[in-house]
Amino acid sequence: MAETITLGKALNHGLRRALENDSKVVIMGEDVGKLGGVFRITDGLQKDFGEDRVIDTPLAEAGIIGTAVGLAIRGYRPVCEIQFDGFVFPAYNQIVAQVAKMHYRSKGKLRLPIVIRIPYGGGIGAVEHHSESPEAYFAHTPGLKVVTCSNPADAYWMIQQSILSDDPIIFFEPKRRYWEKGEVDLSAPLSEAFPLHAARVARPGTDATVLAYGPMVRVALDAASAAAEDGRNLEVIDLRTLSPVDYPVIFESVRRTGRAVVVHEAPGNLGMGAELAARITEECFYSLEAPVLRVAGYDTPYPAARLEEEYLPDLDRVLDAVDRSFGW
Amino acid sequence: MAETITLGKALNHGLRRALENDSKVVIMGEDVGKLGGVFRITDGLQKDFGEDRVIDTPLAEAGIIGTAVGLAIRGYRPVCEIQFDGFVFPAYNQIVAQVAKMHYRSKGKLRLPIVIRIPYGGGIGAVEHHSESPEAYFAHTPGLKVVTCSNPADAYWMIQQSILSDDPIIFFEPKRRYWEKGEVDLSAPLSEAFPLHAARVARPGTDATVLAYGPMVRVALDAASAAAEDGRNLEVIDLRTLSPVDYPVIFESVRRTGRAVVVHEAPGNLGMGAELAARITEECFYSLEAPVLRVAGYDTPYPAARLEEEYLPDLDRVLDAVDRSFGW
Amino acid sequence: MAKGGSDAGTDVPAGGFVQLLTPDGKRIDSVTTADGTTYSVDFTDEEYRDLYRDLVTVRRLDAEAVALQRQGELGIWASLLGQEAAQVGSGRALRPQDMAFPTYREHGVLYCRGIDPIMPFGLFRGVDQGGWDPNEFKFNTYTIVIGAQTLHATGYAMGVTMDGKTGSPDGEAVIAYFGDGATSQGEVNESFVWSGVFNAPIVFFCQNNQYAISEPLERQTRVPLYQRAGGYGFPGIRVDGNDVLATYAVTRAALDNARNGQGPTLIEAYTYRMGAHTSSDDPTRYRIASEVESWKAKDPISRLKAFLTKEKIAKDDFFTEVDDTAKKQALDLRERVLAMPDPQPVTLFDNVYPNGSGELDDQRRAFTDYQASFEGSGH
Amino acid sequence: MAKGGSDAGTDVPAGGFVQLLTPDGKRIDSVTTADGTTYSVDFTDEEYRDLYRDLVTVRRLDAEAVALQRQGELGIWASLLGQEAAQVGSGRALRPQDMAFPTYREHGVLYCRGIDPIMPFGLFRGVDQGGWDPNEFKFNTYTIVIGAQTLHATGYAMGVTMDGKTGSPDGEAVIAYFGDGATSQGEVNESFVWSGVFNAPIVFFCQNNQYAISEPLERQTRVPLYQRAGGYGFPGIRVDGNDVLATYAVTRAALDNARNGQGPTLIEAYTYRMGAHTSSDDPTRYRIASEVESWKAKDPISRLKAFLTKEKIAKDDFFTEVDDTAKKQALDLRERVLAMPDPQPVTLFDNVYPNGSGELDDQRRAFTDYQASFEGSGH
Ligand SMILES: Cc1ncc(C[n+]2csc(CCOP(=O)(O)OP(=O)(O)O)c2C)c(N)n1
Ligand SMILES: Cc1ncc(C[n+]2csc(CCOP(=O)(O)OP(=O)(O)O)c2C)c(N)n1
Ligand SMILES: [Mg+2]
Ligand SMILES: [Mg+2]
Repeated sequence: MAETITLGKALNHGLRRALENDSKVVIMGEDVGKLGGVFRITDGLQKDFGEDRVIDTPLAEAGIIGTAVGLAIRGYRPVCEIQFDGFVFPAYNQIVAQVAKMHYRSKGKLRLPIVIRIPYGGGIGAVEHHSESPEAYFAHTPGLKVVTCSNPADAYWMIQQSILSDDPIIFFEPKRRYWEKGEVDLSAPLSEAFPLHAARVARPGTDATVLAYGPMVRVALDAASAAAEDGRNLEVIDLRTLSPVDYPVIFESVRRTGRAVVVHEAPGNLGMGAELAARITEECFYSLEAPVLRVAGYDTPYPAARLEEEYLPDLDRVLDAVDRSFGW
Repeated sequence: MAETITLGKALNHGLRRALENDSKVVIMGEDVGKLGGVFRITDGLQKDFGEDRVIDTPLAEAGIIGTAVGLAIRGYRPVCEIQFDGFVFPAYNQIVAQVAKMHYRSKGKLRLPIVIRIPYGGGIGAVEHHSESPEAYFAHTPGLKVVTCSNPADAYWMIQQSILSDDPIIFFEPKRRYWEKGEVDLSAPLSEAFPLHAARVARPGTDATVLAYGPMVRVALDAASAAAEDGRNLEVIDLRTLSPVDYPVIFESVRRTGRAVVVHEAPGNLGMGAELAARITEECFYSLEAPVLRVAGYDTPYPAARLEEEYLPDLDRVLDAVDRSFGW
Repeated sequence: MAKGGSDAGTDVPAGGFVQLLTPDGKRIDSVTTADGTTYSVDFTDEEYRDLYRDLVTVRRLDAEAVALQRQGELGIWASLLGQEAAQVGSGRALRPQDMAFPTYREHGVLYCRGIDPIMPFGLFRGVDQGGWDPNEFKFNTYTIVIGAQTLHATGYAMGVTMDGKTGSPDGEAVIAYFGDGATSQGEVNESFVWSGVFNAPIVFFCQNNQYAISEPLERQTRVPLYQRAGGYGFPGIRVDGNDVLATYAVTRAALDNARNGQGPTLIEAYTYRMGAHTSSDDPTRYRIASEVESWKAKDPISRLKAFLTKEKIAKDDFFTEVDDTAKKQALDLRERVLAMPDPQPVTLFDNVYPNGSGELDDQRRAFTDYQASFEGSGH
Repeated sequence: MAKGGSDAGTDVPAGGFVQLLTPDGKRIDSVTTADGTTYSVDFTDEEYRDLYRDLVTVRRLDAEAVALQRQGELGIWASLLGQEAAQVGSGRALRPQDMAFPTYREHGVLYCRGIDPIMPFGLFRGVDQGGWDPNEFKFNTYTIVIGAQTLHATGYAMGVTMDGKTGSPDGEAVIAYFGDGATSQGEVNESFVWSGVFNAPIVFFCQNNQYAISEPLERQTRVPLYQRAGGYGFPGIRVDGNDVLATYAVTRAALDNARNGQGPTLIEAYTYRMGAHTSSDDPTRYRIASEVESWKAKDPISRLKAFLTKEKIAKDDFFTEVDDTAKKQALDLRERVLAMPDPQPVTLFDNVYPNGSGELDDQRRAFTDYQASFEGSGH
């Protein structure tokens, strides 16, 4: 019995189910208790599971991740909430030097099943530090896995799969999509869900491949619909997993279409689009009709809210890139 | 009157000259005083310029960068030493959220002429956290400029140019090259030095372009010499500036050679090679005989010392990539 | 720690605080703390009235901002309601040469620095991110990342010492503002370490408004915050943050100690956030009405008004005039906020680097051409 | 804070410390601190001899490691010379169920946990990065990033409480080791915040060996480190870290408080790093010989030996046997270190992710093929 719920609510359901299924799962972060988080993703969970399972922490991100490491050593499965993308950096040292490395350091004898939830991306008219897309900082770090969801169903399943995984996972949530609705079958078995580390063709097409993830998937799909009206049949791939990237799906598509455009909000320079372009070119060199083009945030700090519309990739910029690809 | 000195000594001379020329220049870091830093780069400077100009700080990297910001607001030009690459992360929040953004935040009214020196890279048989190459984490951050030197002369001039610049600059020092010697004209005027944000053709060639920086330039040059014996004439470009990258020099070269190989120690995934490959392909699409190939560290945490020889790019791996490029 | 006036009564937290004006408007001549320091104020009637005007004005301007946000003219607003005395008391204690490092809530301190109150509105409206010169106003840009500014303030204070600007009554001092939640951030504690080691001329001014968004103080500490200082080698003191007189006296003394070369002080201004954390917050989810009520009784403005009335320092006509003037300022502010122009799109590429970047110039050019391609296209 | 034995004499730092065995080998029955806690030990002669054996053994094994490094068999070594009493005293105070979080210097604690002393040598030889299971040995992998482990220890201790393993004499306690320099790291101070707020069953054991590489204590603090704890709401105490008896007594008491549910304690073990920071360091650049000399007089081993001799608890033959046995262990250790195999190149791809990664498998395959391409090529 599928329900129509928002992406935020889907995450809330997924977290609840994870708390129900495994008493070792604990949620920790700033304001995740009574308030239910500033986005209400943990709404009601402390009331139902208690203050030991849903922990309001001191205001210290390094502390959140550092103590999560200790809890994981103790046998817990911490799910940490970072309140906004721009506030993960105090924890960066614990994430890249400890979370990412302890399994390797211990020759595999230690596992840190930690999930770090980060609401990311712009488009909500916020002040500085509340609209960033830091995914590349983590995807460039061996030892971490990085995933992101673009719709309610994926949100519901991917958060549960991430908590179930023994890998440390950075879970990016497209905050501006928290309120978008979609169908989710809340009672389906987790085992039947689409695999966590797999990309999905969100819209099959033949003429060009548009690669997007998180908040930009909707933009890519809208662009594809618009392009269809001009008789261009775009294939849209939702990456879902940013580290590792599910390349086989991508290569197969680009070999068919001969053109690829990558879309993300993060600054273009050294963003996910760089690696995707490099890998696609290595693997599909003779299939490419044009270089892989990138539609990304500009290489500036995230600007003031009243400039973000110009800063963020949108339907027009995606279509423009597609045009340039065809014009090559 | 050019002298033959090590890269480490060249940095020491450059810092000394900066301290002499501007009383606002201060050096701060762990053990930079009496000890002269663990690599002796600041050797003798505290003795000659005093404890207010060369400051032994508490053991706190966020504190080093955070107080440097305050000193810069006050009108000083702090040169911060991070003891090893792997220990910059406690300061990451101050660097990406403050140092990189305050000029933008203040609409250009505030300038933070801060230089952050980071000895980086492997090859010295060290323990964990002492051999990393985190340059991409900074190059992906708008508002920061990132440079790295590969030889004593560049070390001497680039550190002075960086201190003179009003941009916040991450200055990466190839620690395994600290003891390599080269000629430096210590008394030449700074104004005549090769520009800071420019790449340099380290060895002209015609058949393929090898892009390297910092510790890998020597490896690339050795590979070029070896290739020459097999009749292959490689052009080696020393990037010197990683953000922004000096692309015109690179595009001109690749358009001529039709082949490019990027070499760096950092993990390949989302490393500098990714952006270089993407940009080169965008700009030189029809000139490329083969995809841009990358020789980089593997996507694992930096391994134990006795494995680093296999982990690090070396002459053979560069030649292998060149072969693959020609075999495409 | 002084218990404040003998009849300060039930509003005094365990551990006490310095209080010179009780909630019911009774002035205490002087308070001597355990370490023997005596605090008192001797203001002229004029000065008392000015302080009252400050309190009323910053509250009125804040209320206008709250309204502007509700009407969609600001993206968000962080209200200072309830913290007027902490901000006016400390703000007025600053001398012209002193430097302040605010969070995102110090609108009252900004006002006391003589700065046009519209200055931070660009940030909250979303047309810029601050955009002022910290050195021009001796007031740093608002810092949103919790605690980061305490290290900036410490470094700046180290610079003051290096410039030889301490050790005399006309020396310079620095004040760093932060909240109770911020005391848990590693960087804030590092700023304590550094200030102690370098004997920096700094005052750490912590507005303990009892909450970090939804989290009550006990999620940050189980002992009073002012006690944090001792372990770093400098004094900590708690003051009634709803008492503008005590806040002024304690802050002025700490700043003068700093400028005289006696190093840092941590001040915990014990107060309460009467409104929501920001306009995005819903405090009913995490605190009960009766708690808010109990703090209403400690209101910083009504207690000063009661004192001024009782002591016949001011009469109704004065209070009315102050309200009217504040209202005029608020309406003027509103008009100017509504008139704030949106930034030109291309400006998003400005001021990334003092020396610019060729790469970025190319992106700016491409952006301009792209924008131009829509001209007349109805976009 | 107790001044220790009446004739503890000049070796007592300002602020005092708990001492039960003076440098000249005089045992003090008990010491009562300002807060009324009394510390004493009642060891059997056997136990005293065992402690002596521990001290001599860990020093001898350390000396062997220093030699191995000089001979190029280790890439680097962090010597514990001078800190034997701090490590043996605290290490022996641990109960089997307790969990320890070391830095990179706690070889003596490791030994007292009953762990084969060769365990950390892989890290220093460069054949691995630790490679042991923290839970198997109740001893976390060495942490090189200063301070990071204090948060891990705090989180682990929170887990102990959540598991209901506190509040009784057979409860579990956690000990976090760190140095004087580490006290400046934000993360260490955050671990104090968290431990206070969550009343975690943890003992923060700070070996103040007076230096952070070249930087003397005054670069980290201007007041004694043990005083840091008060501001976070838990007790801090300083002990003579060269006195194995006092260190044992103070640590045991703190651990038992933790396991009984009374929360955290900060212990400052006042000691001295007799050797270089690591084999890469040259201490002559930053400290004078006379300082090192003055600390020789406070040697942890000679004072226990003096006591054992005076009290006729042990005779020369015992001391000789202990030295001989330690030497045998050292030589055995040396042989096994020399026999450590180098890792297989391809193992650098192992254990990056518990669930593996297809991308990485491809890289492993390419690497293997590439390696194979050299077979017989003389490479
Ligand atoms: C590093 C960081 N983490 C999280 C946040 C989100 N945040 C904004 S304000 C706030 C609470 C701050 O509480 P406090 O320090 O008491 O200051 P107050 O808002 O009460 O004045 C939080 C968690 C942030 N801005 N920075
Ligand atoms: C975050 C970080 N910064 C710098 C270093 C380099 N480093 C290694 S040991 C050390 C000094 C540590 O001093 P202390 O905490 O007193 O411990 P000790 O070595 O004296 O036992 C430093 C600066 C590090 N390992 N980690
Ligand atoms: Mg607060
Ligand atoms: Mg030390």
